[in-house]
Amino acid sequence: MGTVVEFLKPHLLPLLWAVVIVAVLPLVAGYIVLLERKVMADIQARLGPMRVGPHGLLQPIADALKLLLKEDIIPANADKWIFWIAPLISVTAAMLALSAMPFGPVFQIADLNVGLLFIVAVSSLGIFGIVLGGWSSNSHYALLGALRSAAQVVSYEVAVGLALVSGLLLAGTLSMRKIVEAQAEQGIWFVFLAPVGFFIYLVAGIAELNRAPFDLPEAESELVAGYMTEYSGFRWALYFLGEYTAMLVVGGIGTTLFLGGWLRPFPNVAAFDFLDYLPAVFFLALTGYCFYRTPKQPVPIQKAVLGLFGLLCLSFAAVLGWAATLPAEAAARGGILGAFWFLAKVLLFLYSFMWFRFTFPRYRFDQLMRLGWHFLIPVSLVNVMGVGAALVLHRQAGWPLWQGLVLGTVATLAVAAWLVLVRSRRPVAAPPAGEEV
Amino acid sequence: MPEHYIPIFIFAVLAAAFPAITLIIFQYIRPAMRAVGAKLEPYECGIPPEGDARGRYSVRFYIVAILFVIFDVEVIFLFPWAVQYGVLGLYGLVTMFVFLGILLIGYVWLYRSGALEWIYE
Amino acid sequence: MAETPTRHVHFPGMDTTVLGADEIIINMGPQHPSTHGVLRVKLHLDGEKVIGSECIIGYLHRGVEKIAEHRSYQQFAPYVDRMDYVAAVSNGLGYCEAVEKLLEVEVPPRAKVVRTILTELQRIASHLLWLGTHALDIGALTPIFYCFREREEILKIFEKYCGARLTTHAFRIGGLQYEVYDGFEEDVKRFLADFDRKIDEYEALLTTNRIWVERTKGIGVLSAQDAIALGVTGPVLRASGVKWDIRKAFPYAAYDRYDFEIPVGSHGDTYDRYLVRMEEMRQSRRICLQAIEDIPSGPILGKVGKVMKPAPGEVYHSIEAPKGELGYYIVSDGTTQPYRVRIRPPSFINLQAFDTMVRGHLVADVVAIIGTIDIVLGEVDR
Amino acid sequence: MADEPTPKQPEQRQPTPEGQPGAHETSAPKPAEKPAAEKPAPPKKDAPAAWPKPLDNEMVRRFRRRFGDAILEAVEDRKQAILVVAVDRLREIAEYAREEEQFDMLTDLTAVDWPKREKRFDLVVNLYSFPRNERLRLKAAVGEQDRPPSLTPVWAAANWLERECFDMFGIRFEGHPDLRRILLPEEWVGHPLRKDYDILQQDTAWVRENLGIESGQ
Repeated sequence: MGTVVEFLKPHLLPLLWAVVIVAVLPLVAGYIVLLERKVMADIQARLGPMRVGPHGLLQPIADALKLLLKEDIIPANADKWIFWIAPLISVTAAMLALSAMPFGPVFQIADLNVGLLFIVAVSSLGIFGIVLGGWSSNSHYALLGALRSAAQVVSYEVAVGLALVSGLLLAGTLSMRKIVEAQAEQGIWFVFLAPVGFFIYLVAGIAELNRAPFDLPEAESELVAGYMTEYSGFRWALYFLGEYTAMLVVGGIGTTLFLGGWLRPFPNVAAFDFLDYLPAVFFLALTGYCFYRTPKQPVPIQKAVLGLFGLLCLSFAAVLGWAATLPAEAAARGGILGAFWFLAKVLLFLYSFMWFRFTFPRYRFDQLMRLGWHFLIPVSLVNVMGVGAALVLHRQAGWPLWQGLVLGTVATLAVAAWLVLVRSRRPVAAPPAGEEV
Repeated sequence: MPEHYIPIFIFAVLAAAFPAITLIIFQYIRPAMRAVGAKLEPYECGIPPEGDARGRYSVRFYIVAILFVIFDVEVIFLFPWAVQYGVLGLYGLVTMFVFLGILLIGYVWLYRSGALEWIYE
Repeated sequence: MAETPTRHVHFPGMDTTVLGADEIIINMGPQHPSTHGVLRVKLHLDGEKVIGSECIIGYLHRGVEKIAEHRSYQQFAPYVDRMDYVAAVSNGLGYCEAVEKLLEVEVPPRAKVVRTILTELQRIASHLLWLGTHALDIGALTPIFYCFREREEILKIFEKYCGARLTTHAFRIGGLQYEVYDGFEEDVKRFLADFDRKIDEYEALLTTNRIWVERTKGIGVLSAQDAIALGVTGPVLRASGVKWDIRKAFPYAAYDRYDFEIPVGSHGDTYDRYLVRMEEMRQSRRICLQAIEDIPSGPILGKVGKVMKPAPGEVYHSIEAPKGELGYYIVSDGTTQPYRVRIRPPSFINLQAFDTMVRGHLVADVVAIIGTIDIVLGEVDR
Repeated sequence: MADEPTPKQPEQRQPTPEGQPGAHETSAPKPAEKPAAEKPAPPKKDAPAAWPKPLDNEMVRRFRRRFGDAILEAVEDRKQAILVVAVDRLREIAEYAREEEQFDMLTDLTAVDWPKREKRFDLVVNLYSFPRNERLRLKAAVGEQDRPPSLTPVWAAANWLERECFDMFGIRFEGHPDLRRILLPEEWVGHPLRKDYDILQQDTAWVRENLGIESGQ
């Protein structure tokens, strides 16, 4: 026992962090679902969940309870063991990818020197869960969904990889922490240096997540529910958990590599130091709103819940305000504020995922594959070459970096435009002879 | 640095155990499965499904799989190159241009042969 | 159907006939999110490509035509509302006009104009429902809520007019059931006033959306020849380039009094059908605007007796329902009950073109094509 | 109809008391088989029993010239043109109507049951011509055992309509590619739109077996 404690001692903080992640993640995923429903309602000119708790704040908890207690059905012809284990794979892979994610300079379970590679590798294991789940169900819809999912994820993996390489060229390291530090040193987020790479990452990332407009594996209007057709109750919820965790992972990678991770906007400009107080002010405003709305709730319980939520926000505001007053070198300051900024940027990603989902129709499968193989992969290849050339011009020929990058970007965009023109051949219907009355 | 992986290993165990344990615990709490008959059949819009779902599937999926292997390995090769790019400099650029050039030729061949088309006429 | 599946995957330089996938038979429906009711489509797939299809219908068959033979002319009128239950007003108009023709009764002009307004509002409502569900099928989650927002306005007008929202039974044989309520004109005008901006809103989401265009252009092409041979009518026919609309060809109600255009497509694909219906909504608005300005005064009911005994004989009357030609063939034997009522449902006959439209497309297109035909199973199965 | 003597009449006609609109009513040997609608009300009440009127326009003459005896009657009812034709030449007439007379669309195809007639069904084919903006109705009497020609080769639209006709009336079309029931289940017994099929009648055996209930009422 003693040796075990001794062995674990250096890892105590990461372990604590791990426990927190595992415990909190389902809750977070639940609230992301609530957020999504609220965003959807806002876009669609309605209110969204309003019944369970004030403004639907308790909806995720009610949903979770319902899903946990629902009847658990395993189809008779299903491959029981695989059916049992497949959603677990999905969830575990997605969660594992969080282990190397730097939520802040101190909140990281392990800073691997191959961090990014590890995350990409682990998160792509999630597809096993989907394929196995779809296959073991022994249902046509599920199998079609699973195969679509496999082909789709596999195709966009390449584009994601290439887009990441364009960021890596600028960072020169695979360690997630050092990638952020590189952006701090250079004083600029990589999204401004490799915009095309960021864009490709965003699109391909959505495709990897199987989210609209690339949500073909579960396209409800075609395949009913795709690979999840036969799943119900808690197993289904696990797939959902996996999906929303994967959203966090994709957002996290994008934030770290392109949006400066835990850095606040303009990290090196002293004139923007007041931004450090922004988190506290934001939560203070939220607190104010909650307290303002509390007396207007119809039911005492709703009043209590909203009041408690307001108190929660207030405590967040207090912690963040306290952190902002600490001296700049203090670890706690960087950690707490960093976590805020990191999560805020991840939320930005999540919001864009939702925004796309409620705005765009769904691609068809062949169009999806064509977009991936005919457009994103060649463009990202050229983009990597462009960024590489710009860096060489900068380092060896002494060009200003921005000149080279602008050149590279323009070249990439030119190739992209050419590809769009080339592939704009559409199946054209033979115009039927018009008839008049 | 294998000791870096210890927390990750523990985390992996946690991450796998948490859903599994929840699943098992709630198996005893929630009502037992009483599904019979059609409820246990795969869903096919209310009609008994025809044939087994696990038939031979379209060859195109295998082509995509093969292409993925090829291209993803290339991407993996690019990762260490990107990390060491500051050291390699112009030499790195030229070698990678050659490498990517070969890849592009292969890509163009694939493109023209129609292997990247999902629907073949 | 698909007895001889073509199993050729043309991969260059490879004899791939042996690599063909097993033909998969998939049932879509009767319980499926996007078969718009209880349509069952049996698809024969090669991979995801449709090589054959078969529509299996009848899950909602209620024997409306048989019921008609056992009801008096007036008693049967509410039944027709239940056929195309999203366009009940149009159904009622067709039936009432057919019986009026059989009775040779003249409908007073006031009733004609009000009928026209309500029917055009119904057309807008039906098209809005179509747009919302069609967009949902193709994966656009948002338009349906905007469409329902506007449709709600129309349904409220119906509700105020006759107390019912869907199965309205708004007209009666010989004229109108009710006089319009106070404020009817204002309600309709208020709805029409900014409705074209609402259409712009839908179009902003879809018309130039690249994904929408890619999903609909060239999908489910139906040539004019095929469309005519298959008896397809309504927007589907017009999208194939045939400029034919019963409102122009055989004007009924008060349509001869108003200016409006018949939108036509040129490619006969899903995108054209979308455009045609969008334009039809604008034209319906135009008709309503003209009609609401000038509702003639006078009686709302023509000279019909309490007991209707049409002279023996038969009549076929059809109107341009939102989904196509809705025809009633009524045979009278001189009694108070029709001897035979045959309903020519547009959805039923348009659905027949489904197989022609779907072959060679992918599973994802199947739902787009079902949506674009705009079927209502209550009418297909009757 | 009842009041005009049409030149070509295969059977001896009698003015039917109830004035049924069956265009070539033949109340067979006139045993008192129950009339479809027990309504001996004399139609004299609504005096101008104006319809149907004989029709004789250019088109009808063209049809007559081409098919002679096969055009049994040409009438107009509520200003709608009706040609009563012999069923054995229906296909030819349909082809001619489409090719020569430009009736390019089959609007509807249905039947009417007159159980006390010798040939109990009227096959009713509604046609529309786009170029002429005109409708035409073809009617043909079909006996219970007759197999009228399928019009599917002429208009593809006839496919489902004939299936529905078969489903509801039991008329078997000769040469139909896929003559199965369409609205009712495949194994259903009986044809509901026949007049002798009661409105409350159902295939009880089928309902019991497939729905697991005693009755669908």
